[in-house]
Amino acid sequence: MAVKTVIEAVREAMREEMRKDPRVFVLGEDIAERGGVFLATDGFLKEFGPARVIDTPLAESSIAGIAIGAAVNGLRPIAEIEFADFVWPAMNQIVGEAARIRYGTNGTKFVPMVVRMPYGGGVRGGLYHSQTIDVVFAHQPGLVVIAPSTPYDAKGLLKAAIRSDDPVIFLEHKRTYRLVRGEVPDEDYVVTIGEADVKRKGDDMTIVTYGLAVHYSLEAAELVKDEGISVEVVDLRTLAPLDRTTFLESVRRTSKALVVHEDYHTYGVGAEVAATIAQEAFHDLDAPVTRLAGPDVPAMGFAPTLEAEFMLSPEKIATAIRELAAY
Amino acid sequence: MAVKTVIEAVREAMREEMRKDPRVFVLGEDIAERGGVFLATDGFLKEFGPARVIDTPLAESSIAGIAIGAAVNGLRPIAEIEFADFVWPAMNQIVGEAARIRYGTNGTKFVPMVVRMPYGGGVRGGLYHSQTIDVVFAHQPGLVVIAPSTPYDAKGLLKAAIRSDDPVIFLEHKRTYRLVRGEVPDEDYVVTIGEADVKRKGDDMTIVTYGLAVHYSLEAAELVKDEGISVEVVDLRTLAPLDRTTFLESVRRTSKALVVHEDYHTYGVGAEVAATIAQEAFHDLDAPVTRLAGPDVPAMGFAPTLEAEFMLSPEKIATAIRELAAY
Amino acid sequence: MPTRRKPHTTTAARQAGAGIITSRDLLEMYRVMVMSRVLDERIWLLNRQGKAAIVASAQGHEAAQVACVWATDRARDHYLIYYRELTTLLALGLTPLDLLKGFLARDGEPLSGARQFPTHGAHRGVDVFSFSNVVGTQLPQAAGVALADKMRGEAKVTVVYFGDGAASQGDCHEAMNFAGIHRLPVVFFCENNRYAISVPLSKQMAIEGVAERAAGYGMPGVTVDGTDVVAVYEAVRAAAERARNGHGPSLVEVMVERLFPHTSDDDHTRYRTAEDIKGMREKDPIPIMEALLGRQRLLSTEAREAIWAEAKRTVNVATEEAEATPFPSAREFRAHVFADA
Amino acid sequence: MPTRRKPHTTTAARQAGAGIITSRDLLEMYRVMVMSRVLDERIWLLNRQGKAAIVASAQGHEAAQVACVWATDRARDHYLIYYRELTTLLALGLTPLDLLKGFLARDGEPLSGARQFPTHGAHRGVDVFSFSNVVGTQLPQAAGVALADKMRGEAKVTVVYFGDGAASQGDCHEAMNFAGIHRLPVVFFCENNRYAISVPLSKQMAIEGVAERAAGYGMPGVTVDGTDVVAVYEAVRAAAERARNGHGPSLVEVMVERLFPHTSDDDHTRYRTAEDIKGMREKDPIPIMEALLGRQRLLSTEAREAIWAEAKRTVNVATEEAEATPFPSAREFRAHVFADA
Ligand SMILES: Cc1ncc(C[n+]2csc(CCOP(=O)(O)OP(=O)(O)O)c2C)c(N)n1
Ligand SMILES: Cc1ncc(C[n+]2csc(CCOP(=O)(O)OP(=O)(O)O)c2C)c(N)n1
Ligand SMILES: [Mg+2]
Ligand SMILES: [Mg+2]
Repeated sequence: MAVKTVIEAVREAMREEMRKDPRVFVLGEDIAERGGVFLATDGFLKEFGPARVIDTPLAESSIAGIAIGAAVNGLRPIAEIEFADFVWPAMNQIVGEAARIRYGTNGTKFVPMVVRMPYGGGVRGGLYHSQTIDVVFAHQPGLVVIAPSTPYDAKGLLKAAIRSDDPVIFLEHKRTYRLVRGEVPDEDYVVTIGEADVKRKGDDMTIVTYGLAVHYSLEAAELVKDEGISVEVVDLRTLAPLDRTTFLESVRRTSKALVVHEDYHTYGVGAEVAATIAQEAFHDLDAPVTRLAGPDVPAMGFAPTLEAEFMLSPEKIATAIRELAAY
Repeated sequence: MAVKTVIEAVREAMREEMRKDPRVFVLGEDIAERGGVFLATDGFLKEFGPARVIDTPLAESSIAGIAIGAAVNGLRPIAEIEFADFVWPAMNQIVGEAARIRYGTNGTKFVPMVVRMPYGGGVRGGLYHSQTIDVVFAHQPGLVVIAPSTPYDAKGLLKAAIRSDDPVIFLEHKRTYRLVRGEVPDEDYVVTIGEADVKRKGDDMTIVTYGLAVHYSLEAAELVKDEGISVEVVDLRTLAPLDRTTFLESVRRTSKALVVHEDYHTYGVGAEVAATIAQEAFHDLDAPVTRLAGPDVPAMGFAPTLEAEFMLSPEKIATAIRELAAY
Repeated sequence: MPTRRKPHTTTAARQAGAGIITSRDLLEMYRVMVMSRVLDERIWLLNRQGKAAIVASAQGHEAAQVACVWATDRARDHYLIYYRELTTLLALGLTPLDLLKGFLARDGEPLSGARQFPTHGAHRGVDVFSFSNVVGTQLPQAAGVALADKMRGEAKVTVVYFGDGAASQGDCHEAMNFAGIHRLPVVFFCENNRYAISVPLSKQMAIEGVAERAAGYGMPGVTVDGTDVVAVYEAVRAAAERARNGHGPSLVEVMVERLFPHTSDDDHTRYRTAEDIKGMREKDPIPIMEALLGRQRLLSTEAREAIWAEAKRTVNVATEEAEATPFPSAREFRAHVFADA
Repeated sequence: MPTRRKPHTTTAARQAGAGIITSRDLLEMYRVMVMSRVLDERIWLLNRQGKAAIVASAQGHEAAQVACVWATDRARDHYLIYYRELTTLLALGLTPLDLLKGFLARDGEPLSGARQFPTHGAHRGVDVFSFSNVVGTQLPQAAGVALADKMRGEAKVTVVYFGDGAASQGDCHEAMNFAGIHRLPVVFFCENNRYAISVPLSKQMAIEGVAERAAGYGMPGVTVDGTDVVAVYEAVRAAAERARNGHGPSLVEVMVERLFPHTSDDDHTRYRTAEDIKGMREKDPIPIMEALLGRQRLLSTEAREAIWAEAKRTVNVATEEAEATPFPSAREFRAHVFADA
């Protein structure tokens, strides 16, 4: 096992699958000569040639639409949207079309494509390079939505996504790309789609989260450890289909739940998790299910002061933990 | 007061505002000569002329983008999206742009536009003429999202929307258009945006719902009345900003909550309502907050059998009421 | 590349000389057109009886649609159609029963199991795909289908059908641009009937037709008379050859009339003048085809009557069978959300 | 309408003859260009020092940008710009301090209060609007701005700026189409620098330039040399006149070079050849402008040096002041979500 970053894990997952399966190819803006703005496809043009590493025009709707057509016709495209903020023009093709093709053709056609996109804030990205866009996809039945937090999960889940026969939205928190390192096996492996993971064991409460916030939550759990608060951290990993079993099982044991995410509070992913816990673990709860999420303002600001106000942090999470623990 | 249908109320609201304010104009597909596919703008071309009643090309992204530009430059456009299912190509302009312009210009520019769209099922519309698309808008801070259920509310809220200085998504359940009738005052009035409404008083449980499901819920409440179950029905009316006070107040009194909507269950509007109740009314609840929503399948089917399976009905709601009452 | 503004009509003489379409082909095409017309009329009837929820009629488009299929290879090519393609589907081999099951939403409907609107879904035999009601989405998808063929080195053509209305969508621009850059084997087949529901061409574009835009994507664009099977056949044939030989996409715009309102929910007297409605009848492709066959002495009165009688019989039988078929059961309602389901 | 493929360059002689730009204008434009260059260089420095988070350089685009403003009426026209418009903003009257506050994200930044990326937001004085980072969205919005003026009968021009990359977006097509149909007073100003980040023109379009598409929207399209202030001025002037007089939109494509990488996060040696990088230096608009002024004897060596020295002094003072300004307080963080907030 070697220690890798998230972006390395992503790159290796794609490279290995492309080596193994000639149907897999990548398309997107600046992914060929440039190797992607985050270098996710660095070296791919040289290794796989221009037929399988396609620089597209600046036109996201067609990137998704072309990927759908190629997938329906037997290939396995991996489309890169340069930043999640720029996927909005492609919504019609992804949510309107890709999600419904298997269902609407009664199983005759299907769309084995992956749409990768860097998302999330904390990188001085301002209004249009910081967005979290997960719930829009996760709400649409027919789409698989994955949001890994570690290099191990990123690689294993991306490989599973590429091999899946369903359209997969693969969300990579860009702040984790180079910040987060972890062990990644040398041999081939996949992480099963649709399974949450307990990233830290604890007894007093359960944090349910995903993406960058997993790391912040783990740090927060360390911060409060000496205060005698034992926190379990569940990493959802897959947002749709949602693995309810893992977090329910945890909350039933700890009796308290804190749902944490970077995206806006209202109608966010956390609402579904909280509502599920409230309904399914009603009698096990010692306190109301609490949410800590991004503020309901239209976007993350560019100035560092504004960005910090919007973003989560280990400290903010620790404060929420203490409050819930004291309930 | 006269009895009107929902579509008449919508038409009158626009006509009266256009008569009063020369800045108000309508644009969309087939709204001029044709008067709109649902005749919402019937007679407008004749009364207001082609400069204020504009048939656009079939291009939803530009319909929204043009409305934004006109609004920023001092007009008050009302854009019609022919069916909510076709708004996906305009998502970038609405969610990516309109919602963030006031915030991103620090208050210098703003977008007083209304985007109206017929949504919802039960009209044999199949995959692409039945969609409910509310939560995608409601999740985005900066957008006002309205979904009225009665002619009175439709007219009063649409007038308020047209006069509002914020971008408003106005969702009209198309099954209510001609089905639902109700009294509408002859004189000018508005219904305040952001206020839910108790449509029926009751003591044993609170249904929180909106749109067509309000009527189904009221019917269901009648169905169970003789069984001794007294149901309060709260109509959200505005989905964003969400009026939490009204339904919390109700649930605190009835101690049981059933959240009902036509859209998919998972990550739907109901999740936020349920999560809010579970957090804020934790100690008042005698039973877990329950949700009854559309199934997590990609779309409503065309065959009547498939459609009925997807749709809500008074009977389905009555069953859910009985179960919750028995808890 | 030349853009022909004026619809190009082939004379019978020239066509006989070119000899590319046999008499047999012409008669077969006519048979499909008649079947389409008879079926279309039946569906309107079923709609008016409250049995068929919606109809988007192909009447007026029959010649163009049948000729396009004839000019391509249904055994290997891809057809991404839109909702007004009754004749295309018949020409590709679907039966009146298949289609009636769609309009009546009956069990076993082959394209979507009656999950979708009539004529929507995908077929397991011939590669016809009519996925969405959202106008224009098929265009980038077609570029993707063709890209896959090109990557595998398969000499297949992707024909993508769309209306004048769809040409206004951003997706149309993006698809044509990508196909042009990568010289993809696509035939962009635009059925220009001058209306997007009620919106006339003059409010859809500041030019005379969609083909004028082809140059902006580095591909040839032609406009042909869509009531003339030979003209359409030749134009599509040339475009398909070009595509199959690796020379890239083309745009073929056929000028047709939509002889009925947009769908059964529409009333075109609200927005078309009486003159316009009367005038378009002259562009009914069925009598035009009959005149062509008559000039070539390919169709006697008896033969013609026999073809119509046969079509009616077939449609009668199919209607009975479709009406006797139940709606699909809701049991399988959750199937095909994901691969394993 | 003619599409001019080859960039059109005005000779000094012709321009003197036409007499539409005064010597004073030429010198003023030069002064703005120099200020833009000096400021741009300073911002790169601040970026390399870790003080400015991101830079999208206007170097190479200066002549085109200043001439476009000069050819329009900043007292009444609308400017919907994109992110590479430092020179445009200076020409419109923003100060180096205004702009430095943006790059350093300081309190009181006039366009967005440092909520947005540098140069993004809207101004309360001159109507410049640079809302989004999402490439292409400004194009339909510009059509809407122009529609409002047209409805009110105001003789204003909307200038909308975009790159060659943005031309691939569906929104570009939809905007041009609508503007063409309604003959809206829009000048579509395309700064074609042959790259969308790393993607060269040949992978963006199957034609030679964006102006070739204008005909498909029923509007004139011209391509001009974007290092030639007079050529750009004349082309934009003609387009603006046309718009102001109710004759509808035009597309003016200026051929420029992006002399630096896409942004400070980019490294163009990954995708541009050494030859390409070296060659583009010949299209640096500053020496070209200086040569023009020299030929017309409008600029002595001393005058030139004074202009550069003045620009540097201004930028130095502004840098100090900007650096001394605090970041905006997070207190007003929730303001301006809705009207009442
Ligand atoms: C994106 C989208 N917007 C609007 C509609 C509603 N609609 C259905 S068909 C149609 C007109 C299409 O016109 P055209 O492309 O010319 O095809 P035609 O019906 O004339 O054959 C419209 C506006 C739709 N289905 N999809
Ligand atoms: C919709 C969208 N997709 C992708 C991006 C990322 N991106 C930013 S600038 C750019 C290239 C734009 O090129 P062009 O329009 O030619 O302008 P230039 O930078 O060359 O001046 C890209 C791909 C974006 N901002 N928006
Ligand atoms: Mg049409
Ligand atoms: Mg460029």
